[in-house]
Amino acid sequence: MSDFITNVKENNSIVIIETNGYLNNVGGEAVSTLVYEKMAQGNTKFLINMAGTKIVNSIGVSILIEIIEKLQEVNGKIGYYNLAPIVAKTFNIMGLTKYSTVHETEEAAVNEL
Amino acid sequence: MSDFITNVKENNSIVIIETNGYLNNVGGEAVSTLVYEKMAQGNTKFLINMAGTKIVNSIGVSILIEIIEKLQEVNGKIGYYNLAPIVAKTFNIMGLTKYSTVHETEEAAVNEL
Amino acid sequence: MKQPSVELRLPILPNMELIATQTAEVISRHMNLTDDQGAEISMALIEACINAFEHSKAENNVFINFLIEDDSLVIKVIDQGIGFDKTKVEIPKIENKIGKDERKRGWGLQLIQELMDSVEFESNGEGTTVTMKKNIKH
Amino acid sequence: MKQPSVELRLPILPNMELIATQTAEVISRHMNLTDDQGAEISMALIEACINAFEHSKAENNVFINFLIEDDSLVIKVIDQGIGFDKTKVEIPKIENKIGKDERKRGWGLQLIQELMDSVEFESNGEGTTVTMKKNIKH
Ligand SMILES: Nc1ncnc2c1ncn2[C@@H]1O[C@H](COP(=O)(O)OP(=O)(O)O)[C@@H](O)[C@H]1O
Ligand SMILES: Nc1ncnc2c1ncn2[C@@H]1O[C@H](COP(=O)(O)OP(=O)(O)O)[C@@H](O)[C@H]1O
Repeated sequence: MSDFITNVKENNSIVIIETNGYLNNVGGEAVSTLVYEKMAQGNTKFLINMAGTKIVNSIGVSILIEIIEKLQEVNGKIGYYNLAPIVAKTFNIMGLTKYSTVHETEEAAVNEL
Repeated sequence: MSDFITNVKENNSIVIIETNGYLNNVGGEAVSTLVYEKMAQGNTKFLINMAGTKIVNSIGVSILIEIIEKLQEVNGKIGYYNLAPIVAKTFNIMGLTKYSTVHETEEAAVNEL
Repeated sequence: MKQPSVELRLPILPNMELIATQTAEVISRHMNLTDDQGAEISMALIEACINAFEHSKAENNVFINFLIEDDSLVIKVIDQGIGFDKTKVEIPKIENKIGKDERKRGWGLQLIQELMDSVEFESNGEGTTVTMKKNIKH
Repeated sequence: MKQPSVELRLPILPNMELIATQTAEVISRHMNLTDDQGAEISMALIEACINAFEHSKAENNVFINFLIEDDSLVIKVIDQGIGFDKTKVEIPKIENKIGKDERKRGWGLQLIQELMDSVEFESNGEGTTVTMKKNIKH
């Protein structure tokens, strides 16, 4: 596991990825590598717990857009929870919230995805 | 209460002060003001929980030396617990550990002081 | 009295933009900005820095100046690279990216503009200066 | 290739030394230093900065250079103040301070020397440069 990904688990057949630190190109690629591996194994629903990620850059977030695109091909879904306000704001400005979902808590995320 | 002091309580007639952030001149003075007030009320034993203080400067720590000196006049004592390694090292280099005590946990501190 | 300023000179190495954001945070606290304002400034600064690192083709060193004004924080990010024509940069839209061939990148300038109160670009063959300002509500 | 370096120019304002420590932390992580080494560098840097702020009587601006070498991090803290004679500074001892009239301060230079692997002072009527070095064990 990379430094950026601190935990991976499944809940209700949703893959839940916990991150820590700066979502830059390196962090983004750690997430996309993991998601594509899990997709190859048949998973289609993903959640990212971003409580530990207080800071992102647009390169890292654009890798999430790549993931959203790949998931559309298999009718998959991705969502996020525990976002810092600036991360939520960045996702809004970039329009990720039109193609993926932001949730308050893990429980809400698992129910709503 | 100052920003630097986040909690004050008593345990076994020891005044326990919880700090947060940079122990500089401002933080040091917040602690000394509080300790001198409590001494005026008859308290002689003090502990500082420094879990939230990862960074200090020698001006702040020299104010602790002033407190140690004042406490000697009334046979009082001061100790610290939850020190970051660099804070413990600084206390060692400056010799505070010859006149005051470093403890692992609150429980140990209250028993040992 | 002259307004205080902070200057950084950063080498072009991975994650050096974090020096700029950490500096912005210390200055934001000094100026009593809110946490949200501080985070917006940091995010805009990251984008301006990574542009200077990635696109300017400058040999080395990006300069960042913070000017602490009474009613605003002004930040300049300066590179001595190849420059670019801002009017030729398209405004990104996620609808044009998802499921299309378009490159998923291209958000930096947009983010800077949304997160700061004013932004100016000066750019020519000798480099680029991005000047961005956050107003302080008293 | 020239070794990368980071330069800061800081105004003399409360807590601006934290810009230096935050910068040191980003550089320490870049250089894969241990957390302990990073913290020791930060502490030494705080002391050198507050000396420059407090004692140099410089009008404004303290300069800090970080030189990222293969086997060490070299940091220079430069002020353009009144200077001082290091040989006249007494080595502090807590025994001489507690219960005595002696000023409780006077620990900065001692801390810098204990926390860094080597320290040099150049000082004259035009200012002071403290050069401190942390060796990296590979
Ligand atoms: N400092 C700079 N020097 C040269 N070109 C730049 C600079 N900043 C931005 N650009 C140009 O503007 C374009 C858009 O930048 P931006 O919106 O940040 O998105 P991205 O960096 O993802 O391409 C870049 O692709 C680049 O061509
Ligand atoms: N940059 C400087 N410019 C002028 N004088 C200095 C400088 N750094 C240290 N000094 C002198 O050296 C003395 C000892 O410094 P230091 O050990 O850091 O303790 P303190 O700052 O608590 O006095 C100071 O009191 C001051 O007289």
